[in-house]
Amino acid sequence: MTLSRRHFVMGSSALALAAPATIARAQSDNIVFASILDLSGGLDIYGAPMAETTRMAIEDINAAGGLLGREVELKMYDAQSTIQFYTQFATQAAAGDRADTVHAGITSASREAIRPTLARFKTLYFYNTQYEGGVCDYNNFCTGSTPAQTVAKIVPHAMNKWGKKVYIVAADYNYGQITAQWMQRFVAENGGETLDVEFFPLDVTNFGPTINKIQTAKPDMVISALVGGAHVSFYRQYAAAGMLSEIPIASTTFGVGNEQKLISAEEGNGIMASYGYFEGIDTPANKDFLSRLEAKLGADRPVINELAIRSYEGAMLWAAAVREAGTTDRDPVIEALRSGLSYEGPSGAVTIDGQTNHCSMNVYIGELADQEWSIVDSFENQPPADTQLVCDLNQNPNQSTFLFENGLAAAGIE
Amino acid sequence: MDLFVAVTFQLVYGIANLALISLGLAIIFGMMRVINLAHGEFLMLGGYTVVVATNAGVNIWVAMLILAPLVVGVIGVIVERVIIRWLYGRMVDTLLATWGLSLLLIGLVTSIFGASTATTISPPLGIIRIGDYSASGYELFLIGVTLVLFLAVFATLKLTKLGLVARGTMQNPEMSSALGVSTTKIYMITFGLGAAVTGLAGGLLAPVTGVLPTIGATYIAKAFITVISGGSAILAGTAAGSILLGGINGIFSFLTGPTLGEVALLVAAIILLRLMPRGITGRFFRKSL
Amino acid sequence: MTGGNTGMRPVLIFALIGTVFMFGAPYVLQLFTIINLTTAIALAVLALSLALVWGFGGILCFGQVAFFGLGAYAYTMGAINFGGSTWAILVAILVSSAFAAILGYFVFFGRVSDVYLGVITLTVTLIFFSLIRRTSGPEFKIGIAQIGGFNGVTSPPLNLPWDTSSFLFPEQVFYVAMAALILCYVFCGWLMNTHFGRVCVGIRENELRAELLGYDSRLYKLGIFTISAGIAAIGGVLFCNGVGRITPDVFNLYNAALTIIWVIVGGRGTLIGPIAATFGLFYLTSALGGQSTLNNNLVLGVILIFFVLLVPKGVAPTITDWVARRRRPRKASRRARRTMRRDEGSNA
Amino acid sequence: MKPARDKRPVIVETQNLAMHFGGVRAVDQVDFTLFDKELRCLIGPNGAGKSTFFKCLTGQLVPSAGKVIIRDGETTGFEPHEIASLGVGIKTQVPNVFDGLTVDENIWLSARRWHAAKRARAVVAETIERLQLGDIRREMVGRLAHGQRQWVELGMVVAAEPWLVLLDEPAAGMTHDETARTADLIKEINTQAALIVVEHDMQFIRMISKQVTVFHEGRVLMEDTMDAISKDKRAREVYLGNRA
Repeated sequence: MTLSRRHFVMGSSALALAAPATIARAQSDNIVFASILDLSGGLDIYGAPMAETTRMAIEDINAAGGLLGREVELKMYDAQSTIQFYTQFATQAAAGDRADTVHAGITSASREAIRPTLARFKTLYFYNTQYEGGVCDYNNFCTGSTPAQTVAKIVPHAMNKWGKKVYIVAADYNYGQITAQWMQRFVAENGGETLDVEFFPLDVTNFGPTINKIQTAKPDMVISALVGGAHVSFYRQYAAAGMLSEIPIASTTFGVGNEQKLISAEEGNGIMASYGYFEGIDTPANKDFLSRLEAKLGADRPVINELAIRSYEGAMLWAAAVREAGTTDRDPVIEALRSGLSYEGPSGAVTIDGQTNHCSMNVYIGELADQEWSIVDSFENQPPADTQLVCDLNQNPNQSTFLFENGLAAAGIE
Repeated sequence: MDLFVAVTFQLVYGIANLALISLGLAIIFGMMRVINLAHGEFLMLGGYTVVVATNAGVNIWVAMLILAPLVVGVIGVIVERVIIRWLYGRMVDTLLATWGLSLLLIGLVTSIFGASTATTISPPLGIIRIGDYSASGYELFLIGVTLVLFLAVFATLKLTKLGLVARGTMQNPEMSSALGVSTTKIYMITFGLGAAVTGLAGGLLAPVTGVLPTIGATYIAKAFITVISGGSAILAGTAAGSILLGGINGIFSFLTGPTLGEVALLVAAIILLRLMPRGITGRFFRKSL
Repeated sequence: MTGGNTGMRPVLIFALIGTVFMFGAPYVLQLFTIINLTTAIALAVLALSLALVWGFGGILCFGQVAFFGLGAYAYTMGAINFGGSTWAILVAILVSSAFAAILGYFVFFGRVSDVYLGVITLTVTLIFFSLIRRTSGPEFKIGIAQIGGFNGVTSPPLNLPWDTSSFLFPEQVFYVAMAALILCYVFCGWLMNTHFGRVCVGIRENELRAELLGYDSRLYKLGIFTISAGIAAIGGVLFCNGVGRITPDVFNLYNAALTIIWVIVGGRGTLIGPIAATFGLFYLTSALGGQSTLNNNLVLGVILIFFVLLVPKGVAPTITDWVARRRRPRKASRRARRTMRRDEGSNA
Repeated sequence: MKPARDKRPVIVETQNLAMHFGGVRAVDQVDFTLFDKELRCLIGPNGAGKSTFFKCLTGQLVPSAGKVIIRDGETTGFEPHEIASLGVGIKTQVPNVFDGLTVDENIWLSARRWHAAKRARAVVAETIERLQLGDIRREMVGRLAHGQRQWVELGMVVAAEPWLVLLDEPAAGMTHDETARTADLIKEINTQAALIVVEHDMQFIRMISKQVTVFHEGRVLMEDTMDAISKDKRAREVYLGNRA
């Protein structure tokens, strides 16, 4: 093959956006808001509620007259639980739809697949999922809670209530491992002892051997960072072995996919969890949000969890920034966001932390009773302390890395 | 000592679990030389039957032991009539068609019930104590059911006409037509029976693992590997495959953790198939059922 | 199923069409389409590799994605360590082929056949899936490259040969990908017209007869298995460039299934069929991703069942047969003459 | 071992060859000798063990005991391709052809095993001529009649230019004319190569045979000319009895 060198644009910063002259302009004068989520395949359990609240956010914005006098158009893509579709739809959204913002991604893998694409096309990116923390990217706003926000609160709360000896079970992948590391750290900081940490592949459904091990170790409590549909079996089998009444469970992952509805009341009663949102938050904003959602989707609406609420609030944060900046251009909007923009939503006040492009938020601790979370404690305005340890975008605005990609130790955290 | 008993119990349960999820696949494979890749989804449908039925107020035992096998068995017969019967003798094509069926069923159930379904069923039996340890009474029940199921299939194969044909087919796939029975009917019954056993297993496991449209994927690879490792003898093959693979998985899981347990299972299956390309019962226990 | 000896002429015609497309597409299609096409092309190379080993070699490899993924990982690890992509591409092809050679030795010399071979290759794929998913953390690395576990690892982009400072942009990778696809396609077409290729087809048709003619079928199977793994690895290199990242998901059951679907839809025993089917189904799945009325699994499942039941030969052979049936009565003599010429040419 | 009646070198020899399936002794302690350029027919009733014996020679079965020696080397347990690679042409009972390929391609695959591309093409042309397959050379073998498929397989055997040919029921399913032509072909092959022919059809054997070996219950009952065998009482009892 002979290819003239003219076709290859050299250098690492120059953008080749201008190369082919045939890029279509955006089809209309609408502001384009793109969403890419897994609405089918193994991850749709998370994606489906996020899609509902995203739709509701766009409807709310348009009902309030749109932005800057223009209507906001929602382009929604189903990545089908496949990473390659994230890259593909991100490219399509950024270069094809000329989206003004892209709200996308559930797993960290999906986020990492699209982050470089959107950075390259200078398209503003929101990641509205709770995750292991550590993204340090000027173009990327992470609105979900990170382990230091939730684990830091639930560990002392649970240890005060149940005792100092802890057994950790976690999903065997990046998120589970990093969360388990934070759990160990906060257990130690609060004077407790971690008896054992055990990791499980995401498709394990038989937890019998582990339940034996827990019985051997006799901890005061089990902390779980198990994730996904298969791991729900743990809670069932744990309860079936009569363990739930003997050794209680705390978790920062149980409930991410509304697991409390997948097990029966007896199997879940007493499980403690910590998130940035529970439906039971007693504020007018939250009640109004839920009643409007119910009016829209009917009584069998999905249970709203942190993933779903951040999808709504992330869209609202962006809308607020556009109003403040008076434009949808990326740079002014980013500046508006980073100036410490705050949005008072169903979960309380959510404030952008300019150092990390993450959010300070309220953190709640809930206990499960009859498949419903009841809030037992809450903490206002918790900063993303873990990411703050390693990331400072005020100092290095050009940074665009995922610092916890290889675990905490690689990022210099012990 | 208590620990030993508790661990052994878990080991036996792991083996029974593997045997339970594999048996339906083995029946269809052993008698018809059809590898049903929608097996995982048949299990899933069994689970959904139980959930839907109990939510509608049906007694959980009725739902698990009667409705689940019945519903999935009927679905199996329909599938056999509509898809499988056109493809006999084309092993690879049946494999592909059932793969398509698997995707279709996942999509269908997701469309009807949504990505996650509220399930309120829980294991209906109490707890058994082993000294300091405890285990679920329901797990003991499942071990028992697995044994009973094997005995029932054994009796069917030994005492009925269907069993006669089945044994003929296992010895010599071409022979069944020579026996002068309607193979069409026998195949339809077999597929339905295999599906029913699978539905029963899915229904029984629903309280243990929960029910999701995509849950089948968790089972299919394991069941598939167990049956192929076991070879074409339905009962002996499934039992041998489950004991070997389930045993290895259980022991490694306890000693090193579940990840290496899974890997050990897969590696054992590969080595086994290299040494015995026709499975355990292709080499040993050839004349068994 | 058609014979293997179709001559080089159709291969070269399709290669020419591909070349025209390669240089013409950037002037017709939008930028994002060009960028996204790289992924489709990478998958087409994967489909081509399975078309070779299954359609022509008769070896049902359920785990073709294992070689594809292994190639992608080897490329990524290599490119990070070497700081450039040139050697990494070679490493990817070598690693994948070498692994296939070892696995192939294991199964073919153990006379594992048919569906059992399918199970073993699928199992190997699932082992990769399980093992790589748990490799997050700093202790899992090859050289200076972290394997990255479930989240995967960012793949460095291609650079100009031996010029590690000149990275290619995604729209430029399109040219590389398209050229690679065309070259692989021509290579496979040529291979099937060699003595080796014809023996492979002979083994597919009747293994015992090939043995009785004095061909060691194990060696030929091993050969085509290894070659197809190398081609799959090239696909893997392009894939991780198209996506910008490689994750263990590449080894999952869904992807393994999809590869089989492409080949069965396109047709076993042809090379262009599976390539065309990949592009077609890629377009379809992308289009399905932009809507939410129909569940995607549902659509894919229906397609697969439809083809197995009603178009079991696949699209390309069915079209060829149909054309042949329509032409035969009138143009029989012309066809015979052409066949003769073709045979003379390809035997030379 | 039987005393050599011939000065020609022995090219196939079995010693105490046995093949057991479970409890059944399909072949039992067979000592067998074939000389260079000899044409030998193996006969016997169904289940006499001749086909099993044949498969032990071709490597399709690994004998339970005993030895097979072809030319100077022991070939017990060889794979079929290893036997064929010695220059042995083999035709099996069921026509074993490449159904999805044309007649040309079938024969080419055989010729090309032994010759470079150019010579192989010449051999294909010669073989097609010799077996009068010219009219069907472009047809898919799978679409041909049974007799034609048999001929294609014979063509493959011939194209390899073997020095030893093993044929299992070459005339099965052929018309009368085809059988006669096959007999002629076998005689023609016999000018270049030794043959072992397993056959049922007595008429056919009479057309070609010189020396015949009779199998009975896994053993060699006797070995003689066809005429002598037709007159032998034992042979008539076990096999010819009501037919000859």
